[in-house]
Amino acid sequence: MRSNWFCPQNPPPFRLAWSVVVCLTIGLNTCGCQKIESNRVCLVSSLPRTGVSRQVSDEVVRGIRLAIDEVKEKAGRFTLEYRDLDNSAAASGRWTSEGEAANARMAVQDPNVMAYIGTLNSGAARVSMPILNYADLLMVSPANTAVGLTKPGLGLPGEPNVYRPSGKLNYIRVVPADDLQGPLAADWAFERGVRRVFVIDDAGVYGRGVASLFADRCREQGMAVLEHVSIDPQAAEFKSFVGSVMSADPDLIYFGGSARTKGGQLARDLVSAESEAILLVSDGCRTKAFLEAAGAASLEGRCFATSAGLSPEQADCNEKLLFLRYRQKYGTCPSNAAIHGYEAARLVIRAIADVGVKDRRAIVESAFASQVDDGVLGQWGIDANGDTTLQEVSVSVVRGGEFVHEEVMSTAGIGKKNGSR
Amino acid sequence: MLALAPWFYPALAGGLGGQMTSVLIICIAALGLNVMVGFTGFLHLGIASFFGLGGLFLAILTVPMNPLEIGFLPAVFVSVGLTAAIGTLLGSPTLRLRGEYLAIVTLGFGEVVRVLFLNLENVTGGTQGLGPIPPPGSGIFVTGIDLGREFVVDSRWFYYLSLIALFVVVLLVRVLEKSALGRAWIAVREEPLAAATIGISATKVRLSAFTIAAAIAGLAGCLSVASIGTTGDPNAFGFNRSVAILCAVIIGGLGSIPGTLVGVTILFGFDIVVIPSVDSWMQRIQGQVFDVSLFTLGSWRLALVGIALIVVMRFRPIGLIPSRRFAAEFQESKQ
Amino acid sequence: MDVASFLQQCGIGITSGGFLGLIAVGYTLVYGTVGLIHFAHGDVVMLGGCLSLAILSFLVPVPVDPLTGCLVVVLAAACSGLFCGCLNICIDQFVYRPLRNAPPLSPLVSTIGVSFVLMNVGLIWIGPTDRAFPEIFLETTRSVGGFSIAMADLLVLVIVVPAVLCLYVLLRQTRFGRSLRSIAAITRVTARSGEAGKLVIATFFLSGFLGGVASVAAGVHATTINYQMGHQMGLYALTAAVLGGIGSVPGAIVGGLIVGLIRAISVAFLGPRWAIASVFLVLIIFLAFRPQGIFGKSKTRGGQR
Amino acid sequence: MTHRENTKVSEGAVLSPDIPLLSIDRLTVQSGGIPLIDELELDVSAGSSVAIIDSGRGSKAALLDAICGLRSASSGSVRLDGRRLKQGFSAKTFWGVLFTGILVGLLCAAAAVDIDRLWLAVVKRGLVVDEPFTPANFGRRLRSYFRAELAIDRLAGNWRIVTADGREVLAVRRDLSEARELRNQMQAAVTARRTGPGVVPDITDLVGDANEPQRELLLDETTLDRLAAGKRRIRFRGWSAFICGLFLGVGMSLAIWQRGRRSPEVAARAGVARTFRSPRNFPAMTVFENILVTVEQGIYRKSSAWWPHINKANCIERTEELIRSVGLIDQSFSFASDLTRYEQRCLGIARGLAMDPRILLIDEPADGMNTQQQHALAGILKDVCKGVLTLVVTSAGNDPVALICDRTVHLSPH
Repeated sequence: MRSNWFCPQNPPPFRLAWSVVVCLTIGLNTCGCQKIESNRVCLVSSLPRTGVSRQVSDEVVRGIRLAIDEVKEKAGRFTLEYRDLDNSAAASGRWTSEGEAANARMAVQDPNVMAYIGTLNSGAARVSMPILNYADLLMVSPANTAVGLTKPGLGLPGEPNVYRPSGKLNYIRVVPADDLQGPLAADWAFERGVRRVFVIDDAGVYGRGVASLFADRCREQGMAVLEHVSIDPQAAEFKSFVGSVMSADPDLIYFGGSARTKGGQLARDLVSAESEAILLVSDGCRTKAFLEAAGAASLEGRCFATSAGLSPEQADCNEKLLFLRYRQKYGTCPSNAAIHGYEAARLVIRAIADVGVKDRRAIVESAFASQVDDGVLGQWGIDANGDTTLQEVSVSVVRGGEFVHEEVMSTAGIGKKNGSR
Repeated sequence: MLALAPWFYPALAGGLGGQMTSVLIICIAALGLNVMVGFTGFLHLGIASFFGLGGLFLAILTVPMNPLEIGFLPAVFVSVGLTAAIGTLLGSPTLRLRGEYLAIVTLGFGEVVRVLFLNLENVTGGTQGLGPIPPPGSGIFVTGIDLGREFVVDSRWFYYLSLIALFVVVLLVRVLEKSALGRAWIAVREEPLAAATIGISATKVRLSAFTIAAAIAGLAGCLSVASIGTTGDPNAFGFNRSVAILCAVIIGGLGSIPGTLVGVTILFGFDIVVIPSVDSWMQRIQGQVFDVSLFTLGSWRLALVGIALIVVMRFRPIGLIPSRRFAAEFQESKQ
Repeated sequence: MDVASFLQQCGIGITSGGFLGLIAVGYTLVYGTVGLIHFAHGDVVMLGGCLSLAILSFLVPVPVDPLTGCLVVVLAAACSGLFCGCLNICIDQFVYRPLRNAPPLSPLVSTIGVSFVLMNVGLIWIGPTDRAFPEIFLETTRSVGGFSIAMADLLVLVIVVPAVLCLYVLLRQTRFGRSLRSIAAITRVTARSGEAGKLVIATFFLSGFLGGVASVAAGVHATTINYQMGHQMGLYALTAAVLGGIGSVPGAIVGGLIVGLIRAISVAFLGPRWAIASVFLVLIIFLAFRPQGIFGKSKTRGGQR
Repeated sequence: MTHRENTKVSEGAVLSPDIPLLSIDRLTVQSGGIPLIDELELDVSAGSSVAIIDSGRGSKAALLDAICGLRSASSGSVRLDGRRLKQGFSAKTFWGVLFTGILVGLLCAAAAVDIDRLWLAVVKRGLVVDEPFTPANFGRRLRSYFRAELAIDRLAGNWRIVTADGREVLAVRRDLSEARELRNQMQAAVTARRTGPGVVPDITDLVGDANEPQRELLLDETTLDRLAAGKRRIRFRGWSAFICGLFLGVGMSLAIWQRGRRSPEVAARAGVARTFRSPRNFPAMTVFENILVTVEQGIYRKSSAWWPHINKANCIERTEELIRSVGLIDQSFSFASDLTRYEQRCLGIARGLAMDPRILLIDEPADGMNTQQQHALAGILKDVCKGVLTLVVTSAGNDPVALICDRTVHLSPH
């Protein structure tokens, strides 16, 4: 009696609360194809499907669907089922680690899932790699470029083994890592006679990585790196910051980052401050969104972008099968994102078809062994770390409101320069 | 019954379990916020920053990138303690402020913490976050199976862990509410003047609530970070998260524990669990259609959540399961 | 950093502070009358920006000479001002009015809900990425003396200064303004009771209108807008309102200028990434010394709640 | 201003000649320039009871507010036992202020020396060149950071020679030993430059010639000077930031303390209890809780312990006793908001008593009561407080409650 003098509320609502939780549990257990089906194979992709990255991830998904479409949803004796998972949340329009981890666990626990295509952001990959690795599930990334994910001794201490708790490898990426793009961009700038560079990045994994690699290569080349600054990707505009850039008076301004992290805004402010310096951006900015935000007209002929592999515009749109199909399906040329998605999906489908049994380990191995000859990006394979053997970087310039292919750089150059020092 | 549910539904072992886990974890954080907003009646817009701080400390203490790799449990205790300490330090100068001003200060603190997360890259890992965090059971082998592997691969383990933590926190909060301290909180909320004239120092009382809220949120942060395996993108600890948790608490019913649980379950269950599963379901029925730009709930998430908030507040302004105290107070204020 | 560039930073700070102040006035007016922190205000402003983007890119596809530019922009400002005002009124009538005598925190949740909805509308309207404001002037900068003034900043002044003057006249000279100030001075109970309903509507319209005007200024200043812009500027403006003492209109303007200055200077000295943090740190320290803001009235009777 | 006083000798009245319990000295309270109370003089001796009678509303409440610290007087003073109801600058305050100051100072210093870079230099770099994380190494790296010595860092296979804070990259080498050697040379050069004239090592191989500047790094004079100045700069930054932070923190905490000095809590701790005319009970608490919370606070107030132990049973005893004494035993578990006006007032008085204060200020107990309720209240006050504790009652006229007091004071602004 006395006990409830102190608190005049009564417990029943508790049962209500718990029962709500339970109802959710029961109501939602139906999702995810749980029963093992002998001739069906699930293929999941985990990309940010809402918010700022929507455009890019849409293109990746188009590529994947195209690849599946090509083989009429058949991989060997299996029928393919593709599930396009979202790893972003409503509140913040960007990828969330919760979403990524949940997707990875879903894939791991579903016996039909044989491959996991993702992720778009290297940060997200850091979340799902250990989970998938424990379960030996093949993970193919169409967009991760952070060096540490695969290459031993290049990233943070302990990378990449911290992502491989089981000791085996299961992660493949079809896009070259930053340690290709950054240095090659520097070489390109050097050959153009640039001597004073101002390096800017978006404080992200990708941007920071590629920018510092670019800066280091510049120093090796003997160019003067005036400053290396990180911008705040949340800021609305960079007027005052651009002022300090101008006062340094560089020949070339390098931006490591993407259109999602205010690359366009930065370019716009730089131009409106009437800087004569040429602008060189990494492949994250090689998108329509970037041009829209920056105002393509103002960048005409003075903004260059590097991108891994051969650039799509180089091969004109009717040459390759992919371009044909993509054209007739979506009316535009596929962007790099779409192409990488397509390649990733093709790699996976082949691996599954070759193995022919639902054995995750075997599929991983055959994927590692695979060798692509008729790739859209040229000929390439997978090396021991799970990296693509692709070694070209193509530089393109803004002309007529879009990126036009300029030239191809290749690591042969790096080898030569190293020899000379 | 709830505890047994996962065994019956193997789907919980997969993504769904992970999503449910994060809902439970947010329930914990929301209970912490409820101590501040519900009991002492002060608007607190920065709870997510404490959530993040707890997780960050855990990560710093455990990840293999850092030299000091102490075990999971001690790390949890240390980081909860640190979070509480930071809460006290922030609270002591600011808690004399009036309602709106305090709200803005907490908001500002949240933003400052987020910016620190983003900018102190060497400490926090910047946007990429710190990780992977070794799971609780790593290295412990029970009958040949590595517990760590189980924790990582099968989300049911963390589901249980957070369920237990939730029960503990619920009990703690109930005990506090019935204690002398709890009565002091409610006195300050209901009649600040009278509370002051009977010698309750509003600042001290609020400070205690603030600290406890910080500690609980820190615990939630630890669990979330551990279950995800990395601290992830610091922007997840920003204003949006704080506000979402606050909304959950308010639509649940201020000052009532079951209300908070229901609020979080509805709001975050909707956002984290329902929408993704509905989307994947819609994809499966539209599997043949190859056009990617088909209608997904995902692109309308924000609007749906917003409308849900508006509607609930329109028809249940005092929340879904208000505490009897709060209802009575509302009656009082009406006449 | 030499004097010229420092002055330039101050100029940028003042221009950005100008429209931050206008938005802050929106917060402060609504708070003064119905005692509500109108979290959706920033997103209303964002929608106004979307509208003005549409208008401008329709009217000036190619850069024009300064005079026409100014006229067009003022026109756009007026349009989006009206739009935001009406939007604000609708929000108030349909969402907030039913909650006039609900417990204090419930309307707050509705404002957050509204802001989510508006943000999503913006997302559908202009898409997830940044959208560029059209170039309005042929010459982007004009160098006066040592340092160059961006035409955009001049344009911002062209928009903001008259708005502030009109606001001053409105609040000082008209009956509406006097009754508004009286309400802000007395408790808000009068505003809740039906007889002041008209006043509340007028307030919401005014705050919305100022927001819309400010949105154009913001767009011209930042030269791009995106659907999360509202959230960002909302935070700054709310800070400005609180710094100036929430409920006082001149306080909001002054607070806006201060916030803008802090922001620009911290960007110049500490780098762009520390802008938000430094603004909020200054706020926290300032409130420790003067808890009621610059122009805020301190409550005599034990000031809780 | 005149006070018409008529003291009537009533039985049991304690007329104490020594210093009065409550003494009000030339108290003036204004609201918006209008004086509510003007130069009021009033002494209340311990155990006596005073009725303050005034027809107007504001001034009585203002007086009580001024006494219990809800409203600050524009001039004059209120003393309890000759002590002002103000928080003094105790040792506790001092240590608190100092602690805050040092804390803020440390934060500022951390920001100034860039805690992030410090972490990089002390923790991360050790792992890069994988040396064990021992206290010795830790200390060494810490020192070298504050000496602004050059360090070796790695990025994607390149070994880079960087300044201690890693901001400036001086050279990039492909293998570690080469980098180490180069770093040592450069460090030697920098130290030599710092320590000024003395043995200057041959640094010509560091200063590449201008004709072929591309490959070899340039460590020209200005760079050398900058690096040499590094130590002084970082120390200066750290200390100056610490000092500024110290002052800032002390200033902040002093300002806050100053604001909190004259607050109702202080008065309450000193033993001044007060009831309100609109009885400010805790509406959503039961009568029982209303009194219980007050009782507990009373105990907290009295005990000097940091975390005083509360004997629950005693609290409940006392609470029930109080409830009985004001005759609310039947309503003890109903919410305060459900009580009638009379009962609420009783509850208010009971709460006042529950603090067992030294002096109890009751604001217009008779207001809005019919006569027998007034008599009932008078009765309660009489047998509960009379002679036991000091009582100040305000009222609008000579109602029964006012009549039980030893003397009445009319404050009438003319």
